[in-house]
Amino acid sequence: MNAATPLASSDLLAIYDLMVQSRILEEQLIKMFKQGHGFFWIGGPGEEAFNVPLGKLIKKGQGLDYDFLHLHYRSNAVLLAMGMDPVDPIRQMRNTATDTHSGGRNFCGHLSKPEWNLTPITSPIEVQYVTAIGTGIAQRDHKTDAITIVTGGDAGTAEGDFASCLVWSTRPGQELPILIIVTNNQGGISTSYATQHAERHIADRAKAFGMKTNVIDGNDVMESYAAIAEAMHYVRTERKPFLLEANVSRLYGHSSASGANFQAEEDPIARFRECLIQQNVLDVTSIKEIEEKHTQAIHALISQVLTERMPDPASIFDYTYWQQKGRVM
Amino acid sequence: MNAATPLASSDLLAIYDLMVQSRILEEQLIKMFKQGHGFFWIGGPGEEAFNVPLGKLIKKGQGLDYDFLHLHYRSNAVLLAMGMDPVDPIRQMRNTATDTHSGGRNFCGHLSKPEWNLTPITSPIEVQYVTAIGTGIAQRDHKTDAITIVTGGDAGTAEGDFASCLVWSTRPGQELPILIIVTNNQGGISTSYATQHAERHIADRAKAFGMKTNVIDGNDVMESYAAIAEAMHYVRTERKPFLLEANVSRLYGHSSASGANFQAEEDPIARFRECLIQQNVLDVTSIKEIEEKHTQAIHALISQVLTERMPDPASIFDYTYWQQKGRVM
Amino acid sequence: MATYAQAVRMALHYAETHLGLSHVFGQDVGAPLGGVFTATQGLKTAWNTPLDERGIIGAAIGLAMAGKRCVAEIQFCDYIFNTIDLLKLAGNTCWSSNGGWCLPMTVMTPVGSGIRGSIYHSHSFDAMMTHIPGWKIVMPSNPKEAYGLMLACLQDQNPTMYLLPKALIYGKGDEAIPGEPSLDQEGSKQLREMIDKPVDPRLAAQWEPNWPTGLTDYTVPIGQGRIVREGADITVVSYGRTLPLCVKAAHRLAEQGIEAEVIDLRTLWPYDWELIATSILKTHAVLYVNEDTEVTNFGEHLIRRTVDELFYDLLAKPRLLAGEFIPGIGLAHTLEQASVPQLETIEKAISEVVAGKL
Amino acid sequence: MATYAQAVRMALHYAETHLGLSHVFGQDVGAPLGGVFTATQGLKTAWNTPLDERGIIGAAIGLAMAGKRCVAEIQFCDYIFNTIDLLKLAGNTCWSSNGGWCLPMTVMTPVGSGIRGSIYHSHSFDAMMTHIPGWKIVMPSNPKEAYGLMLACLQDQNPTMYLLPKALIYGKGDEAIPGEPSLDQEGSKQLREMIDKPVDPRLAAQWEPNWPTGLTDYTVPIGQGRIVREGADITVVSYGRTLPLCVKAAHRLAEQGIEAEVIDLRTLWPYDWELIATSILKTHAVLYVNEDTEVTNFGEHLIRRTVDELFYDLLAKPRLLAGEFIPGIGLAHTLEQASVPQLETIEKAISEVVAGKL
Ligand SMILES: Cc1ncc(C[n+]2csc(CCOP(=O)(O)OP(=O)(O)O)c2C)c(N)n1
Ligand SMILES: Cc1ncc(C[n+]2csc(CCOP(=O)(O)OP(=O)(O)O)c2C)c(N)n1
Ligand SMILES: [Mg+2]
Ligand SMILES: [Mg+2]
Repeated sequence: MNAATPLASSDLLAIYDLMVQSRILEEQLIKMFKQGHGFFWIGGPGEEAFNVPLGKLIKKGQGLDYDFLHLHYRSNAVLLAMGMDPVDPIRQMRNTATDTHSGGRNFCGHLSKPEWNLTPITSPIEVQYVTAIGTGIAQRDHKTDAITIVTGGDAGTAEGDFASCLVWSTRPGQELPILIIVTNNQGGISTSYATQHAERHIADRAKAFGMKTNVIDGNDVMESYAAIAEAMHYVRTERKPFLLEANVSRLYGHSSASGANFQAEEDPIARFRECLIQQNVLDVTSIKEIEEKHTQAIHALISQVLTERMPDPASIFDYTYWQQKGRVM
Repeated sequence: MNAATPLASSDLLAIYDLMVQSRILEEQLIKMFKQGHGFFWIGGPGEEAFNVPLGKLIKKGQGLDYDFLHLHYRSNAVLLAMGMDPVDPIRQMRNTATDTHSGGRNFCGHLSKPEWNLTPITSPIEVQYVTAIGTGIAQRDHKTDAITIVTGGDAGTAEGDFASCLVWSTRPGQELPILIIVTNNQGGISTSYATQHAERHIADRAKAFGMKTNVIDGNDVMESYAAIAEAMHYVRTERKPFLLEANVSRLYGHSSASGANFQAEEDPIARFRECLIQQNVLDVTSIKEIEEKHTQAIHALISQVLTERMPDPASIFDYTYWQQKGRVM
Repeated sequence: MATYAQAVRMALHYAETHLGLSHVFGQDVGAPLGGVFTATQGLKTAWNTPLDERGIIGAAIGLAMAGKRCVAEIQFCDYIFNTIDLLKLAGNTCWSSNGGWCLPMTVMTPVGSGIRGSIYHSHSFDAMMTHIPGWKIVMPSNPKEAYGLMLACLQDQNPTMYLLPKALIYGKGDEAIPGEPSLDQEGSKQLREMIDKPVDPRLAAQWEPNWPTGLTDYTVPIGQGRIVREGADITVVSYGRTLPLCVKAAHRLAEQGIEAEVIDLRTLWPYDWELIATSILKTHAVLYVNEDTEVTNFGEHLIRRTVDELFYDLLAKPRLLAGEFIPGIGLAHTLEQASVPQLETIEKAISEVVAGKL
Repeated sequence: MATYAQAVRMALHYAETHLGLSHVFGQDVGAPLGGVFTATQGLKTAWNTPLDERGIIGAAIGLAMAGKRCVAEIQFCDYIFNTIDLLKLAGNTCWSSNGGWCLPMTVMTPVGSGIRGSIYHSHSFDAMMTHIPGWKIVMPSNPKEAYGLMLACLQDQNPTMYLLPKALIYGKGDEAIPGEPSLDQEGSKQLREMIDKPVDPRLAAQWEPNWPTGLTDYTVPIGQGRIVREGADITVVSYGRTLPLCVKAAHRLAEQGIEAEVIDLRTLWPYDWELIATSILKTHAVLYVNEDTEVTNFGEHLIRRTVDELFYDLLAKPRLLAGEFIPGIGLAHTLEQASVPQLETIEKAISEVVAGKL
């Protein structure tokens, strides 16, 4: 798949399949939380129409010749689209020792995968916008079409780090190949965008720096796919930053802290499903099959993870330093 | 004097007089540094054409009905125009116990005067842009035409605090009466603006927030005076923020750390002098007289200050807390 | 019987109606949420800020400069660390201006472990905060004193830091806040109905708090600790989440004949050295307990002071029990338990110090 | 005979030509200035950043993630305090990812008093920094070790903090850096001509450094302290600006028959406890000296460790001499002198501890 050619039916189906897998996974993670199999849930249901195409378009691998990812905590779908095993978020939810992303240390949604240049997703809002500067510099200096991708929410753009990323990525003659993404769900935890932000579009803030920008309907798969592909193409070839703002839904509220109950916002999966039905790519039977396939698979994974061991208390000291185990002093 | 009426000859002369006083004071402060009568010099020679009009237009006093000032370290001329005794910066330069702004504790140029709502000028770049939010909020809530005025340099706008000020002062329905000023001298200590900033005008960054802006030649007294008056009028009456960017000179380099030697940049005093000569407001005799008057006065003040006492070592503990003296624990 | 969160809320209500508190602000502090721990629900001066901690602290400084009383909340202390320069600035403004400016402002932030908050909702802040001159720092460990110390902060002329141990936030105390409905179950229910915002969004939208009318200016003076339990064998000094654990451990050890005197420091700075010293002169042994990481920890300052002033009065080496020196508190139950002092480790440490007495 | 600034510069040059150092950056670090203390003049990998400390630390973290070796400078440690969250992040990244990521990056920043830097150019950073897990922290006190410790940092796989005592920066040592021109006056002059950028702007514009060709990989291992002066009466542990003062005080006291053993800690974390403990077991008395403010100070950690492990070996109470607990260092000479340890106060403290020995 690339930007120029329209998506084939099989591509559309693959995207749909991933969106459904991701949604079912998130809903099951919420259920795990509600059943007491985990302490906290945060994730991305409502962002699938944007996140799956993003994952599909990432140049995946390790090192400077692959895209560097500085994502935020609603990115499970991005990683699933890249091929992550759905057992990973389940393990993180259950904080088992088998969690390969954080060893049971971090909240679910806080993934880390060096093999794919996925830098650790971390809770403090917006610090990813300054760490992205560094991988951006390294990739500016390296002959490659790989880029740095950073994502964050709308409310977090009020942190100075977002501004730092705009300043540093546009230094004259030293522009950085960074795709800056803002997923705008119109608010922070409980605070609505409209009460705190005078910017009509967050993306407008980049214009003063001469940065290319786009604002899209992130609930629309086709629009998202095309816009991401276009923005990536620009960054990959021009080696300059691009700010892409995507309006998205937040279907289960902020996190388990706010209840994680379903909210009546536009559902990008329902919308895409309608569209695929109309295009005769999907029918009622296959819809059911896809859902059942993923539900069963995820149920099986949860059952498995529930039997896995918890981290060893003595392990708290491990990896304070590189390759170090045990107490330091 | 106000925005609408053109400046009378006497006003122009008063401004010129203050500009010269300020320049002579700064040059004498530099001399004090070079003679070992102080440890560090930083100040505003080159910014007089902007700073004196600014000082003249400030609504001076204490409390919410007067302008709150969050200035940076090149603001001696602003304060002189407000009526500050020139002995104050001299005492701060010499770090005597008699320094009413910091008791010999802070660098010259780091003034503080509660009676005029001058909040302490402090070294860390750009923190004034976030403290200004607070006085702005207080003045938004208060029925007054008084405003908050914050100034900073061009390089410092790369700090996130500058962006914070843009975000907070434009919250919909909660706009703050802040006059945001950037004095652009095209660089930081040694780093030129052009190498670090893609913004054609720093002021453009405010546009995304719907803020009114203006970019002016801060070396031109008339233009500065009119632009400040206009911006202030807007903020005072509309109770909304305004970003004013003034291009200014830096005539003695960054500070004593970079030598404090004269640099060949446009001299706003020379320019204004020419203009006043052409308008027959000034002649060669009065030019000399003004210079001599101030030179003598400042020499006398320096001689006086050199006899004043140094702070008592035991005073280091005083005022860690409000009205507290002596060691705390 | 008020919870800690309710106590803070009532103190803020009292202050906004009687003490000139004019702004309570932070992320999600105003309607609809009233704070992630509900501590600011229903307050008429509470409002939501942009997601920008530096703006929040900056605004607090500016409001104080303008003579306005405020409480600025940082949602979790885990997110305060990009504002340390501003906290230092607030702490040095009076001093830098040689007494010209004072900054009566209060910053409130939840600290510590105990809610399975993982790496970024479990931090402590007492070590770094006590290293910043110019502040007064409190950390109440029960609802009544949470009320009284908030009022103390709001009447001080200096920057005050109000650390709120999140593990205790929905817990109740056993002493009544003057003016709250009765201390029993019924009183708790009544208070909940009066001042807790309903969870149901439809009810919440209409809701108005019904504040208890008898609230008073009950104040716990800054700088005074409190002996929570008397004992002759060892002095145990703590605050926040670990304080009730120390008390519990003391009760358990009493069964074994060890009588621990437990001091709730309540104010971390300026702290009540007289109370500590008097107690140590009686017990000749001391254990300091807190949950911040153990290197360059405030408890180490207290040990230094102890050694400096009471070296020859000690019959056992003074000890600190604190959090392990690791970069975070892991999410898994096993990890959190192993990372910071728990009832068992406190009990063990007390016994060990007592056993080591000469 | 290299100055400290020249030593840093030569180490960075060696690293950019031999150890893969690819980015040296910060405010005014590149041409034309080469750093406010000239420590980065003439380096081919040095460049200027925007005036944004958070961007600087963020960039260093990202470069390390991308496998690039860098040195990021914060112009004065006084301006690092808005990045503490990022320093914590750098320190927890390996741990949070359960060993998945490592961050080999070096942050360099001038610290301390001694240049009449007033409130914002005199800060110390050892207290707060040692409270942040996951870092290694060094603070060399002479040019040779400034060179050797920089090379150690640049070969470590972890975040390293290089604290540079600004009072010493134009000072010379008495041991040669392998490869520098001879140790005498002539050598100094030669080195200056080779690697100091001319002050005259016309000459500076054309200038190219002429690096000594014999520079080596001389490395001071992280974690090793050094006995700078032997003595049997007391152990004095210090680092940075106060270290040479401790040595001087020891020499002066020797005339009065007091023999102090002076240890340069060199690495603050992980520190050389074995060296300290061995010395204390010999002297039975210890004074820790640093100039950070004295509450929740790293020296208090060292005292705690001493009390924990060597309580019964001490013949005098262990003591800390540090900066006064005030919000800043005042500009006036009188104020700076009174705020942080000076030769006289160090000498006095050593005598007092020794006098207090049982
Ligand atoms: C620095 C920081 N401050 C506060 C928080 C607490 N917090 C977690 S998510 C959140 C809201 C984020 O909103 P937004 O940036 O729009 O992202 P969204 O969650 O809506 O995707 C807040 C305030 C945090 N994690 N980090
Ligand atoms: C936070 C911070 N970082 C670095 C410095 C050191 N410093 C002092 S002035 C300066 C340059 C400021 O440039 P600009 O903002 O353009 O103001 P100007 O001095 O040109 O008026 C720097 C880097 C500082 N004072 N504060
Ligand atoms: Mg959002
Ligand atoms: Mg400038």
